[in-house]
Amino acid sequence: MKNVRRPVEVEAVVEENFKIKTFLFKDKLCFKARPGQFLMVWIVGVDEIPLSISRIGDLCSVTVAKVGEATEAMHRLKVGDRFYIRGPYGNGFREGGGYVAIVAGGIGLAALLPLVERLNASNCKIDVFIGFRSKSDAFWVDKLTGFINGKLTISTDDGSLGVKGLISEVFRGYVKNFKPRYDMIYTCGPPAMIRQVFQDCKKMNYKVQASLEAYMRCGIGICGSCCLGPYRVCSDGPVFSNNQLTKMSELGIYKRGPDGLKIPI
Amino acid sequence: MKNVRRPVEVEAVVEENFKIKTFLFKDKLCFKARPGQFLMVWIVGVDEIPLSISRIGDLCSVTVAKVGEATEAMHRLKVGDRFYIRGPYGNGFREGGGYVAIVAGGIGLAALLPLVERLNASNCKIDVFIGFRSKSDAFWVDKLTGFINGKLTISTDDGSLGVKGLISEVFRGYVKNFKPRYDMIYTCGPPAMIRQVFQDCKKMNYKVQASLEAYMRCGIGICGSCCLGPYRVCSDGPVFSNNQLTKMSELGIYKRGPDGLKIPI
Amino acid sequence: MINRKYNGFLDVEILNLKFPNPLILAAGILGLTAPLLKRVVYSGAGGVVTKSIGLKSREGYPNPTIVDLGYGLVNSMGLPNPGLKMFIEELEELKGLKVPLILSIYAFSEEELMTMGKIISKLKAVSAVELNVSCPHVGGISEIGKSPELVKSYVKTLKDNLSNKPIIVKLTPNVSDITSIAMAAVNGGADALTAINTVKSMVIDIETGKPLLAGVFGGLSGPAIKPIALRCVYEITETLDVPVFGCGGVETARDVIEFIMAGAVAVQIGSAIARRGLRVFREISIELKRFLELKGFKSLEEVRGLAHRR
Amino acid sequence: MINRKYNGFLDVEILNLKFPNPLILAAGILGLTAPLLKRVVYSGAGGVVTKSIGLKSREGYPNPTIVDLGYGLVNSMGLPNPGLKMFIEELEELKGLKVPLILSIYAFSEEELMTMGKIISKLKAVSAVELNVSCPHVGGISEIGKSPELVKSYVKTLKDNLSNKPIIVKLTPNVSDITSIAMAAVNGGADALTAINTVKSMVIDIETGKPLLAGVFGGLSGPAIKPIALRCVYEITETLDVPVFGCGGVETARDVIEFIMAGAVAVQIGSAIARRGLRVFREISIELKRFLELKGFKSLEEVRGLAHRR
Ligand SMILES: Cc1cc2nc3c(=O)[nH]c(=O)nc-3n(C[C@H](O)[C@H](O)[C@H](O)COP(=O)(O)OP(=O)(O)OC[C@H]3O[C@@H](n4cnc5c(N)ncnc54)[C@H](O)[C@@H]3O)c2cc1C
Ligand SMILES: Cc1cc2nc3c(=O)[nH]c(=O)nc-3n(C[C@H](O)[C@H](O)[C@H](O)COP(=O)(O)OP(=O)(O)OC[C@H]3O[C@@H](n4cnc5c(N)ncnc54)[C@H](O)[C@@H]3O)c2cc1C
Ligand SMILES: Cc1cc2nc3c(=O)[nH]c(=O)nc-3n(C[C@H](O)[C@H](O)[C@H](O)COP(=O)(O)O)c2cc1C
Ligand SMILES: Cc1cc2nc3c(=O)[nH]c(=O)nc-3n(C[C@H](O)[C@H](O)[C@H](O)COP(=O)(O)O)c2cc1C
Ligand code: FES
Ligand code: FES
Repeated sequence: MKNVRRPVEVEAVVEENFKIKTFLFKDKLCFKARPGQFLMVWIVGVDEIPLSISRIGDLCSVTVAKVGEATEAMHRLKVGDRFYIRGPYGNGFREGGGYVAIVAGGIGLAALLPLVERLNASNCKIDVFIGFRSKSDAFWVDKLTGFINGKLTISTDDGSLGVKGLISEVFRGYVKNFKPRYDMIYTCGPPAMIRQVFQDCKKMNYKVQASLEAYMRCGIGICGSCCLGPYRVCSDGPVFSNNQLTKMSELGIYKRGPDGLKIPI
Repeated sequence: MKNVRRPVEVEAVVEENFKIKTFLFKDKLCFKARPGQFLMVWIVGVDEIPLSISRIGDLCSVTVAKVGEATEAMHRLKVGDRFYIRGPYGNGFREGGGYVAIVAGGIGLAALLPLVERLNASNCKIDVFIGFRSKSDAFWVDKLTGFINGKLTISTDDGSLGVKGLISEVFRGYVKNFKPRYDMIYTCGPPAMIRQVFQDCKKMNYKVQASLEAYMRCGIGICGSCCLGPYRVCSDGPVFSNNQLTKMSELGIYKRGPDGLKIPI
Repeated sequence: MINRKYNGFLDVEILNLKFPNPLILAAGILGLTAPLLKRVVYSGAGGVVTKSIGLKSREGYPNPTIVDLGYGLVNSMGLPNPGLKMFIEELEELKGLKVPLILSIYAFSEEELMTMGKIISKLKAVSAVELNVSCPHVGGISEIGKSPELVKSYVKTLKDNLSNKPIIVKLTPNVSDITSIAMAAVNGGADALTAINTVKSMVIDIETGKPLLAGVFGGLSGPAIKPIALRCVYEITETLDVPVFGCGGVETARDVIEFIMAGAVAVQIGSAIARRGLRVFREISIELKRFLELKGFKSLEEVRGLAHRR
Repeated sequence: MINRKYNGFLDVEILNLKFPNPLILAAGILGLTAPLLKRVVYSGAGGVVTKSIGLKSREGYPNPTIVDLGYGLVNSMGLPNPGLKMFIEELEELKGLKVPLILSIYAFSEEELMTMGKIISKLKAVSAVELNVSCPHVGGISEIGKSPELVKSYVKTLKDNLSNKPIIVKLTPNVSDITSIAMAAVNGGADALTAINTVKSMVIDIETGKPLLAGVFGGLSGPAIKPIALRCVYEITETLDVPVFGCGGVETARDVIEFIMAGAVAVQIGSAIARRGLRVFREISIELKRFLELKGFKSLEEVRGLAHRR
C-alpha cells in the first residue's frame, strides 16, 4: 500500500551544486511512478516533506535543495543511511507528442527531468528554458543538453551564466518574437514565475501544465493544508492545466502557512 | 467475503417427509463449495444455526429436519422468502477413488448427498447404508437409487422399511460377513452411530471420514463452542478422519451445551 | 424536529436548516478555505463543517501527522488554523452558500469561548456552530469533553454569547458513558450533537521504536471506528430526543443507512474522502436513493431510529 | 520484575512465571476445554488464558453472536461458561501444562468473588488469575471496570481470598482515563494488568433495520482496535511500573514489537486465530526471532518500553 511509510536505503548521493543533492534509492512503487509525481519523505525525528521524484527507474531519486531544517537533515544522509517514503502521490504530467517547451526555475527542474526523458524517448521536439539565480546555482545543464533536440535557453538573475534576467521574461520575449507552435508548455518553479509564464501562455493560447507547491501534511487529500484555489495540490495536482490555473487567483501572490494564514510571496 | 452474512431468496421448497424440508437458493460461494461443508444460516429474530449444504450447483440447498425453534422457523419459509447465510465453512470431505461405503443416519444424509453425487460422477463403486427411525422418516431413497451402482441397504428401528435395527449394526454385520475391501467409509449421523461405525471400521482397518456435529457460534474457529476432543468442529472439521476420531474419547458419550456443560448422549 | 420534503427524497431539515442531502463534510477535512469548501458543496455535500477554529491561530503539530492503516487513519494534526479573525475572511466569501455552513470551533477557556461567541453572532454566513470538545490529541480540549460539568458549562457560556445560531456539540467516544456527556451538553443548551470525534490511539514505528506521530497520540477515524460510532449514536438516541449527526467511518450508502437506523438525523463524512475522493458525496447520494427506492421507503425519516424498535 | 534467559531468545519471566514466548492465548478464545487448551499450547502459545468463568454457569446470548467486518470482529458471546465448579474438571486435566495457565474469571458481586477466590486457591493447575471486569456486552461486568472504586474493591476482595496466586486485572478501553482504573487495580492488589478487552460497539443489519447481534451491543476486536490498545498500554506504562499484557489486534510479529515497545511485557492473541489459524503462535515466534536477530536485539527486554524514551 503506497500510503504505508517504507524505509529506503541511500544507494548513492550526487552533489549537484553547493546546495542541491540527489539521493538515489530503490523502490518498487517509485519504479512505476509517472513524471511529476512526488513522495512524502520522512526524516525520522525531524519532519516529513514533499519531494518530487527526480528519476524513475531501477534506481529512483529525489533531488533536494537545502532550504531549512528537513532539507538540511537530508543533506547529512550518506550512502547506506535510510529515510522513509510514502507515495508516489499526485497526478503527474500528461505526456503528449509534438513540440513542447519546458520552463523551469531552479529546483523546479527536479519534477521536470523524468518528464523530459520520457518526452525525448517519444521523439518530441523539446525547447528548454531554465533559470537560475546565479552560475553557482545551476545544475543538470549537461544532462539537459544530452536529452533535448530543441533549443536550450539558460538565464541567471545576475547574468553569470546564459542570458541575464528572469527566465519567465526570457521565455516571454522568445514566444512573442518567434511565435513557436508549442503543443504544450510544462513548467515548474517559483510560484511568481509560474504565474507569469501562465499569463503569457494564455495570451499565446498555449496549453500549460504547471507543477505547483503548497504546504503539505496528509498527502492524500483530506487535511486541506495544501489548498490552492478550489484545489488540493497533493491530490488534485500537483500538476494543473489552464482551466484550473485560471481559478487560482492567489497563485504567485500569496501561499498558506501550516496554520492556514496567507503569506505574501 | 464468505464471513459476511448475505441474504438469499428461497427459490423452491421440497417437502422430503413430514419433518424434513429442502430449501433451494442461488449463491455464488455455495456454487464453489465442497461436499461436506456447511453454512451458518441466520433466521432473523430467531437464531443462527449450522446446516450442511445438501446440494451444490446453480441451485444450492439446505435440508432441514424440524427439531426446535430455529428449524421450525425455517420450515415456515415459503418461496420468495429470504434467509441469511455465511460460509461455506469447514473442510468438507476428501474425495478418493475406488470402492467406498456411505453410512448415514437420518438427516446426516444431507451432508453426504453432494458427496455421493461427486463420487458417482467419478465412477466410484458406492455401497450405501442408511438408517431411519421409521418408514415415515425415510427420504431420498429414490435419489440414492439413481446415484449408486453398489448396494443400497436401508434399516429402520421398527422394521417398517428395510431391515429392522440400527444401521450401525447392519453395517457391522455386513462387513464382518463379507469383508468388503472398502477404500473409504464416509459417515454422518447421530454421534452414537458414528462412534459405533468408527470402532467397527478401526477393527476392519478401514479409513473413515466422519462428519460431526457440535454446538456452534462463530463458525470461524475462535469461540471454542464447538470443541470435540482437541478439535474445533467448525474449522478443524466438520469432517474428521481416523487419527482425529481416535482422540475424541467423548464422541457419542457426551456433547457440550451452549454453556460448555457436558450433556450425556 | 425534522421535516422532510418527499420530492428530493434525501433532503432533511434539522435545526430549521435545510440540507439537500444528509451527507455533510466532517470538521477538519479540507475545511480551511472558502474556495475548497465551495468545491465540496459543488461535489454534492448536503452541508459542510469547517476546520475547527480557535480564537488564536495555531500551527498544529509538525509532520508526520497522519498514518493510513488501511482500515482507518490515525491523525494528529493538532488543530492547525488561522484563528477566528483571519478565518472571517473565508466566511465572508462563503455567504450565500447553497447548503448550511457549520462553523467548528474550539476554545481552551470559557473566556475565549465568550469572545468567540460574540464575534460569531455577527457572522451571516454561519448557519450553526459545532463546538469541538473532543479532539483527542490536543491537551486542554479532550479534557473538556470528558467532564459533564465542563461540557455543560462551556456549552452554556457559548449559548449565552451566541445569538440566533444553533449549537451542535461534538462528542468524544473516549469516555465511560457518552450518554451522560450528551445529556450535559443538552442541559447546557446544545441544540444537536455530533457523535463521534476520533478515538484516542497510537502508532509506533518499529524501526526506530518511537511513536510515529510527532504529536505522540492521534485520533483513529475511518472504517475501524464505525461500529463504535454506531453504538454511541444508538446509546445517545436511546435516551435523549436530540438530533444527532452520526460521524465515523461512513464510506458507503450502507454505512449511512446504518447510522440513520441507529438514530442519526444525518451523517458527517471525513476519512472516506481519502479513499473515494470528493465524488463520495454524489456517489453515496445516488446509492442512497437507490436503496430507499428498492426497499420502498419514501424518506430517510422512515428509516430513522428503526434499530430502536423491538 | 522481568527476567530473561537469552538462550531461548523469546522466553519471558513475568510474576515468577516462565513463558517460553510472549504470545499468550487471550481470554474467551477457545479456552473452554482442556483438550483444546492443550492443543493451543502444542501449537506454540507461550501461555494460555481460559474462557472467563463465573461462579454459576451461563448460556450466553443466542446467535448470531459474531460479526466479521474484515478489519475486526464484533462479538457478543455473553460470557457462556459452565461455571467454576464444573470447569474444575477441565483444570484438573490441565495439571502439568508446560506453560502458565491463567484462569480468567468474572463475578457479579464481591460475595461471588470471595467464594471463587477460596475455591481457586486450591487449584494446583492455575498459575495466575485474570479478573475480567471489562466485558462490554454483559451488564454488571463492564460497570465494574469503569469505576476505580469498584475495581479497587473487587481486586482487594479477590486478593484477600486468593492465596499464592498472582492477580492480573483485564481493563476495558471504554473509559475516560484508563490510567486511573489501572492505578485503582494496582492499589487493590493487582500484580499485573491486561490491556485491553474489546471496544463497545454495534452493528446494524440494514435489511431488517435491527441490531444484528442478538445481544444488541458487542465488543470490537482485531486490527481495528490495535492503535487503541497500543495507546492504552503506553498510557498505563508511562505512569505505572506494573507488568502489562498487551492485547488487541495482534496479528503479526510487527504488532508484537509495537506492543513491547509501547511497554507491554507480553501480548495476548485472540481474533487473529480466525484469520491465521492456530499456527499463528509458531509463525509469529519465528518472525519475532528473525526481527530481533536482524535488528541486533539480544532479548525482548531490550525492546520493551522503547517508545517511552525520548
Ligand atoms: C509537490 C512538491 C514537490 C516538491 N519537490 C521538491 C523537490 O523535488 N526538491 C526540493 O528541494 N524541494 C521540493 N519541494 C519543496 C520542499 O518540500 C521544501 O523545500 C521542504 O519542505 C522544506 O523543508 P525544510 O524543513 O528544509 O524547510 P523549512 O525551513 O521548514 O521551510 C522552507 C520552505 O519549505 C516549505 N515547507 C516546509 N515544510 C513543508 C511541507 N510539509 N510541505 C510543503 N512545503 C513545506 C515552507 O513552507 C517554506 O516555504 C516540493 C514541494 C512540493 C509541495
Ligand atoms: C456442521 C453441522 C451441520 C449440520 N447440518 C444439518 C443439516 O444439514 N440439516 C439439519 O436439519 N440439521 C443440521 N445440523 C443440526 C442443526 O444445526 C440443528 O438441528 C439446529 O441447530 C437445531 O436448532 P433448533 O433451534 O431448531 O433446535 P433447538 O431446540 O435449539 O436444539 C435442538 C438441537 O440442535 C442443537 N443446536 C441448537 N443450536 C445449535 C447450534 N448453533 N449449533 C449446533 N447445534 C445446535 C442443540 O444442541 C440441540 O441438540 C447440523 C449441525 C452441524 C454442527
Ligand atoms: C485529518 C483529520 C483532521 C480532523 N480535524 C478535526 C477538527 O479540526 N475538528 C474536529 O472536530 N474533528 C476533526 N477530525 C475528526 C473528524 O471530523 C471525524 O470526527 C472523524 O474523522 C471520524 O469521521 P471519519 O471516520 O468519517 O473520518 C479530523 C479528522 C481527520 C482525519
Ligand atoms: C469470541 C470472543 C470471545 C471473547 N471472550 C472473552 C472472555 O470470555 N473474557 C475476556 O476477558 N475477554 C474475552 N474476549 C476478548 C479477548 O480476550 C481480547 O481482549 C480481545 O478480543 C482483543 O484481542 P484480539 O484483537 O486479539 O482479539 C473475547 C473476544 C472474542 C473475539
Ligand atoms: S496535504 Fe492534506 S489535503 Fe493535501
Ligand atoms: S463455532 Fe466457534 S470455534 Fe467453532
